[in-house]
Amino acid sequence: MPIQYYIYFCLALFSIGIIGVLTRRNAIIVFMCIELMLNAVNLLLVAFSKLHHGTALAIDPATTVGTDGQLFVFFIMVVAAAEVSVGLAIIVMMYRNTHSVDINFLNRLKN
Amino acid sequence: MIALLLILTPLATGLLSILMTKGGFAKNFSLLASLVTLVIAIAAIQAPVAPAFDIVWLNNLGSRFTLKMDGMSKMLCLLTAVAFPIIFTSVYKNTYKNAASFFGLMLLTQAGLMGVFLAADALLFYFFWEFALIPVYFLCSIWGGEKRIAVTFKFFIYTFLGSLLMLAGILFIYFRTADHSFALQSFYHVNLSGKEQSLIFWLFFVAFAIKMPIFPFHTWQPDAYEQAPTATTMVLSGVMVKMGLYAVLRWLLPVFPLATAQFSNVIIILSVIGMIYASLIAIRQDDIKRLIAYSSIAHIGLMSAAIFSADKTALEGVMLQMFNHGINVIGLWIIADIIEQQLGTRKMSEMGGLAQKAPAMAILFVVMAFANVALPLTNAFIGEFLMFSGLFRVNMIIAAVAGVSIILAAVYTLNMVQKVIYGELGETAIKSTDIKLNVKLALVVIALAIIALGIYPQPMINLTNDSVVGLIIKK
Amino acid sequence: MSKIAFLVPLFPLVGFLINGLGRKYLSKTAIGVIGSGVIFCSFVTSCILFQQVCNESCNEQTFHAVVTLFNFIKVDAFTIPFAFQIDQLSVLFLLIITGIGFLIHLYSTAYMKEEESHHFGRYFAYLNLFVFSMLLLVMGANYVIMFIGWEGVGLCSYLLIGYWFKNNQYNYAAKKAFIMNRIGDLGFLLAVFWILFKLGTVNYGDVFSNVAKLSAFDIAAITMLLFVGAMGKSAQIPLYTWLPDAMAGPTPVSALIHAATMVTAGIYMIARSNILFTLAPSTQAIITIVGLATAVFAATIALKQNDIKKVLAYSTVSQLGYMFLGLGVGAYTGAVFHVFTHAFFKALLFLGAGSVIHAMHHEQDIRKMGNLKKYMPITHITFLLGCLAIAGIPPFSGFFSKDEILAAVFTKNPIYYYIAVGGALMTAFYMFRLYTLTFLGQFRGTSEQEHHLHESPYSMTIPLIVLAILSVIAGFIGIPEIFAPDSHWLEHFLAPIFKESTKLAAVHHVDHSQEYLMMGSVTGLVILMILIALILYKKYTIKEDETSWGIGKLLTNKWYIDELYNAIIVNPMNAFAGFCKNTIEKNGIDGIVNGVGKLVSYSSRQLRLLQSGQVASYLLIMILSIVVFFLIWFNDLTIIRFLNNIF
Amino acid sequence: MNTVQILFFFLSVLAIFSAVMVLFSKSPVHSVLWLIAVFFAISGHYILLNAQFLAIVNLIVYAGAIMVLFLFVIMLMNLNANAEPKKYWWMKFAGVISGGCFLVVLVSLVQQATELTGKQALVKEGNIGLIKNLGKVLFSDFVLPFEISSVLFLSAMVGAVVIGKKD
Amino acid sequence: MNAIIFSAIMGVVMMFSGIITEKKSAISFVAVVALFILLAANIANTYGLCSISINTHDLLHFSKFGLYFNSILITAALIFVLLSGSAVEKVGNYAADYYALIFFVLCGTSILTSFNGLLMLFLGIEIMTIPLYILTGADKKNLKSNEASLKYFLMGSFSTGIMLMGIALVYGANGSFALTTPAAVPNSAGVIPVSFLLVGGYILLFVSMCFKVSAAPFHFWTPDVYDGAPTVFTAFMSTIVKAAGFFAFLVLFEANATLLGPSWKIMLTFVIIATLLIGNITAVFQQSVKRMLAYSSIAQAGFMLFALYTYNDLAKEGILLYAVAYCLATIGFFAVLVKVKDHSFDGFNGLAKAQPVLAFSAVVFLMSLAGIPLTAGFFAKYYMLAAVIKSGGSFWIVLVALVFAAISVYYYFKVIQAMYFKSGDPEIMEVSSGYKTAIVLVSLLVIAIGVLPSIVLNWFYF
Repeated sequence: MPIQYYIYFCLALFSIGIIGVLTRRNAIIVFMCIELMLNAVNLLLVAFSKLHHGTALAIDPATTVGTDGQLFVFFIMVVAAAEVSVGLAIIVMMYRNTHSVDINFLNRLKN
Repeated sequence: MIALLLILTPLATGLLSILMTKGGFAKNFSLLASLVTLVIAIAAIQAPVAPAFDIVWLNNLGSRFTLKMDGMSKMLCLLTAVAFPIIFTSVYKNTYKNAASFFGLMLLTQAGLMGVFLAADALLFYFFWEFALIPVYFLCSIWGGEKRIAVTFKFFIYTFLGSLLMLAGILFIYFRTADHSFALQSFYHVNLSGKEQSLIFWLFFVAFAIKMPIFPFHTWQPDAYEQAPTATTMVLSGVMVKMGLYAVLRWLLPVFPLATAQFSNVIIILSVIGMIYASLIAIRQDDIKRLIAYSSIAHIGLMSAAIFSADKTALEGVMLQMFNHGINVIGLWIIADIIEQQLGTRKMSEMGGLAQKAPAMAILFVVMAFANVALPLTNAFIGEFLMFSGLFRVNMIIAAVAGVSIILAAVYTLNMVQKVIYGELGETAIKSTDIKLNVKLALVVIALAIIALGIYPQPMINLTNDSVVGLIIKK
Repeated sequence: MSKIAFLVPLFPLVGFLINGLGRKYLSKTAIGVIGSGVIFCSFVTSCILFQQVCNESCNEQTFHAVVTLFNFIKVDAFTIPFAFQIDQLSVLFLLIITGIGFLIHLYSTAYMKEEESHHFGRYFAYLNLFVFSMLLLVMGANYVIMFIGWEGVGLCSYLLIGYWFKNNQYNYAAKKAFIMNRIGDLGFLLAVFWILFKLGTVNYGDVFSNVAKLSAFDIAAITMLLFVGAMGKSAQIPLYTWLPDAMAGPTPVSALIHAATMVTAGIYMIARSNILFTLAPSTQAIITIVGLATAVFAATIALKQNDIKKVLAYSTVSQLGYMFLGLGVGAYTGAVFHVFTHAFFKALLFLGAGSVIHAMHHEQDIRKMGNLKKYMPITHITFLLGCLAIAGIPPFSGFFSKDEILAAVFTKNPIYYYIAVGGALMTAFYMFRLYTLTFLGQFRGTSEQEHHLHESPYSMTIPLIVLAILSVIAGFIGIPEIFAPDSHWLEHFLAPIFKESTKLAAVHHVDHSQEYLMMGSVTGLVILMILIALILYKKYTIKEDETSWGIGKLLTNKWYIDELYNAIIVNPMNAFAGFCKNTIEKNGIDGIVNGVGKLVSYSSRQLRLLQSGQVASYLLIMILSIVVFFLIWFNDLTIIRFLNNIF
Repeated sequence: MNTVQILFFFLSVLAIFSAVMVLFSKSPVHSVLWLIAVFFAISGHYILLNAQFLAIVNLIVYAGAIMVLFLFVIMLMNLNANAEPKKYWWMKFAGVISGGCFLVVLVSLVQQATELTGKQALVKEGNIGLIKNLGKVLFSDFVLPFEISSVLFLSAMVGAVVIGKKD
Repeated sequence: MNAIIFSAIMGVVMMFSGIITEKKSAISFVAVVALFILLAANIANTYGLCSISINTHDLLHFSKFGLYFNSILITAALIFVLLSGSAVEKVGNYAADYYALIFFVLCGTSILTSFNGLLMLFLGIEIMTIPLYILTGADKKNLKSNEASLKYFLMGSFSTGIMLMGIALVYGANGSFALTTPAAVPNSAGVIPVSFLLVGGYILLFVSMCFKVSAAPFHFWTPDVYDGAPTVFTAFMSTIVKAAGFFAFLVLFEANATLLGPSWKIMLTFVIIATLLIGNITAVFQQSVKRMLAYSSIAQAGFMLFALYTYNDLAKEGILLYAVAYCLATIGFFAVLVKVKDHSFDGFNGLAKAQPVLAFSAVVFLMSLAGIPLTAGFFAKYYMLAAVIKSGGSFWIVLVALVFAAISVYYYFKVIQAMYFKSGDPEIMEVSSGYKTAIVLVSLLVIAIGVLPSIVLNWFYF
């Protein structure tokens, strides 16, 4: 597959994630959109990993080039999991105090 | 070593004084300390070899702790050393809340001023330049008048901005010096193109112009002088403005010969406009402190014009006048302070007839006033004579226009004299009494100095001769 | 020789210090004795100096002696020594100053008797200081020392005019005097700078011997500036208005400062610099015109004044005008001669006036006097002699000196001469108007005043008598050639001073018959004017609501010159200063400074709105910034070119 | 167009459609479900790229664990009926525009990237994505980050306790 | 390596200390001891005395500069705990956990001072930030704290997303996560091609790093988060964390700034000016000292960015000095702020009379922040500006920076005005003598560095 396809696709997903972050007001959905962005990155990393693997494979059949890309994705997932646990805890805490997860109401701190 | 002592003595005693708890003791202590400094200063001036001090400091930055004392430094150190005992004496009977801190900060200011006048290293100079400002900021803001905080703040930020610009200029030159050094001599030998000079020149000049202050950078000054505690005002107008003039002479003219030549006319014209302008405003002032402030602006304008005329005679006059104006204006402030204390007002329209109640003060006031208008046989005459004479050589028309300020000076000074001490006894003056012994002492010393230096100024002229020669040769 | 010269100013200085510092502790008598004594000492010393000068100048034509005390200012470019020059001119002035000064001091001891002790001391201190300054002025061997004295006398004049400092009117007069003098002083100072600039020295000897180095323009400019100085000090048009106002001071002060000595400083200075002025014909022309105009103009004002001192003041201005007229036409000796004689008779007149005022309890309006000869015979006689002298009746001193000037003017320009004679006639008229109103006719004051009228004490009358004698005989030192050849002692005496000028431009003498005719006719006319005055005012009675009209009103109000000055100089300046203070300073310059501060705080208030608290808007700006960064990267070269174009 | 391409486009369209539906769903629960659909599509991509380990992990961790967590939280909060008012339409508009700009800029960047022309991502082939190969590298070269990420979990754990515990 | 391992271990130790003892001061004491050990370990590592070495497979690179910088950060943390330990205890019931999180953050900063590759950069930043989300929300009852935490979390995750996209693009171009880019081969026309992916990646990395160091226009989280977070933790976040972020920023772009060509300077200039402008100008009108400090930290970041602008020796020394000066002054001032109950400017009125020692120290810290000579802050700014001038860069940017420095005096001195020139009765928490001694010592240290900056810099070369 031409690598551009993957890039375009991932950028599209990423941008949808961004748009979601910018437009949605529910903190959980915003958070989900961020997860969407991360997933776009993950796919892109895997695609690049395969790109470089393919290039290296033509020279050395036993190459492990590209593994680091996939492992990076693994670490991203690790971090994402940790983030989710913390993030949801924060959202729940917020909800407990204000009974709302609308980020537009987060305006005690401004100016 | 003796040069270092000049800074260390006020610094150490100042810090000590701040830590003291008893205000009365701190007051005596500070007076004594300032007298010790005076003795040291005189010893330094009399020293057969020009005092200097040099020690490693900030080695990797190319800066050293270098103090040097040539004629100009001696003159200004002497002024600084003389001014403080006089000021302390004159305010001896005043009560300050937290007197220990007050006198301590005053001494710290003195240390900073001494440093400015002695430093022969640009970075060190910058440090002392700022160091002198900080205690003054506190002095004005804590012990000043009603609007002290805002006014002092304006003053502080204004001057601080100026000095930051100077810092940029210093850094720029530093990287252009052959040996990457902040030393005065390296700065003197730096080679800058005309274009660079004309940029950096202004960075320095704005800093100094704000400090002096010359038109149109002067607006902080009347407010600050009005609001500051009088003892600090004396330091500000008597000694601190000399920092600007001194800095121009030491750090501007020799480093930027091309730019100086290029812009001297602009600055002279600015200064002369400032002289006339300030004099005119002084004529319309009803507040005695503001009047003195504007009169000071006018005088400084003349000095700045004379400096930029770059004429030898004028420079000699400037150096002399820096000292003279220093003590004269201190004298005027002492009197203004007394008047305000006695009458409870600064409005001249509410005064009058003080001569009947306080003849001694009236006489000393008249002496100061006539020194302010540069009457012959007062010290100011010598300086102004030399300055005008030099200015005249450079440009007759400008000198003539500047000369108008002589007339205006007479107008506003005599206005002040008349409204304050002459006339029928005003309501405010009824309860006033003559000056106390300490004030009298301070004023008499000043008056004697005014007359003595007006009759025989030669020792002072000789003192600064080497600096003038140095400046001219460098040109 | 002249080793004792420094004593001359030293005595008054010592007197000033003693009286000034000890005014609270010394008795009035002590103050009076010290005050007058030091001047007397100076007078004696001056006499010795005079003697020496006489002796030595007979031996040596080029006599002049400079005594250097110390270097006043010594800088690289020039040296100004503190030096005295004792020569014919200065020694003559020394005699006038110390002599008349002494008499006036003596007179003052009585005149000021009523003052409180410390004010009395202050008065004498000022007076001594004045004499000191005046002595510096005439003794100085260079322009700077002269300038010191020049300003010093201005200062003393200021202090003495405002001596009764409770009265603000007096203070205004004092201030006015000082400031007007300062205007002139600026001219003087600029001239000094010019000389210094061109010649590098201000010593008379060096300057005068190096005039060749100066271009014609330089000389013209220097002399014009010097003349501006003289205008201020010697009360010439347009700077004369301070002198009449200066009459606010005690009368002896007016006599000493504003009649006999200080105001003649300008004449002294020009006479001293005669060579410069001789070389500047354009300046001379201006001096002539200014002098003539002042002489006549002041005389016209004097015609309608009612204050005894004001009349004398305008008469002084007028006489000073004659002196300048003399200087203008090159009759330096004549001008100095007139200074000499004028000093006596004007001092006499003022002191006489003082005596009258003293007797009248500070009433100065001549309309309220009359018939004083009955009560004050000595004053009356001496005053009459003074009037005759100033009117120019031979053989009183004024006749000789004035005649000398007039004769010189005639050789220059007959029209000037006729105008000047007109002025002289007016002089005679107003002086005798004054005399008549004061001493003759009916007493028009209050009965209480009349009751207290008395002759003044001896310490006042003795100076009057001495001065009267001098006024009568002083003219004989300068008898015109037509009466006795080679009898003009003063001319011979001063010849060394004016030697160079005489060489360049000798004053032409009119032929004898012409001169006789002129003298005769002028004397006749003067006597006629005196008679008219006597007749007109003999029967004068005070009229209520005495309003004059036309020229009379103009004259009574002194041509409205003060009002004119106020309208065209003082008020506009005040208005402009007010504009500077209230508008330019407050809203302009400080406005900008404060405006910057306000701008910062305004932008602060606006910028913080950016921090809206909304996460979405924060992120939106972030994303847009990223887009901007990419655009920057796409177009970096364009941006750099654009930036280079700007900076 | 071969199978791979068909699959690619199918999965891509599915993913993008689901992603857009995440945004447009009114109900958070629906959003979660659509997001799970995206994850599935992406896992399909992984499989297409022969990254089987990641495909599985993605499903287990993301779709399985994380999304369930999300669902729990949403249900806990009972946010079902939460409808957003249209008040902030301009904000949405600006968000879409700027997101679009971002996309356009990056796409044009990639279009200009000549170094990518003709480059292919290896599809179906290559065995680096297999668990064995990945594990080998992970526990040799990447053991340090692996260990360090334990610190991350530790802090997340502490954090969740600190935040979540009721005082 | 020592620092990473020890900080992780100490974090665990702190977690357990909370179980062992209930006494909060004991926990603080343990934290101080742990920090001393950590510092000793790091210093030992610096001079190779006893360092644990693990084969990091080139994922970490321990440079002397980095280790030294880490020592500074740990020292700053030590001073932070010494001064504000008691305040940490007061935030909530979980003092031990807070300390544990602080140690985990220090673990993250230790990674950031030694990372050698984008993977470790990413992990380091995450390890550093995730505990911070929690610390920000530590004051659970306080809605501001909640809000700050949530905002921080959302925006932080978002910026992580941006950063990861940048990393992915860089990976796509380079084929590895190394910091250095393999030299590009000139194409047939002899022109070295610009890798568009690489540039895009680095721009996104730049953006996300700007976010971390709160450079405008990516600073928006800073004021809100710093304001909302418990004051002690704000002190921690705005100093140690930020300095570590700067270090990472510096290392990341040291080799790669040239990739962006001339646009690098343009972007950086844009960011610097915007940061200085927003930081300084917005701070002017703040009513709360704490929020003012948040903006001031943005302004200070603007100055620190000059190190990136120039990349010469002076800049390196400068960022070191800046970190020291900024951390000391900010931690010191926050330690004072914590003691004052009312965080508005008026809350400081009359502090000089009530607590002269506190007020004096505060003045020193504020002056240092404002860059008044003879305080450490002056030399920090000095080095930055000197670096710019030395590099021959645009002189006008120096002037702009100085104008903003002058403006900064305005808001810093407003606090001094309140303390010294206005009268009032400030509400102050009890101040122990040990605390006073400590804070005076810190302020004297600030002055000492201001007089002789070489005491910091010479260690670097020692």
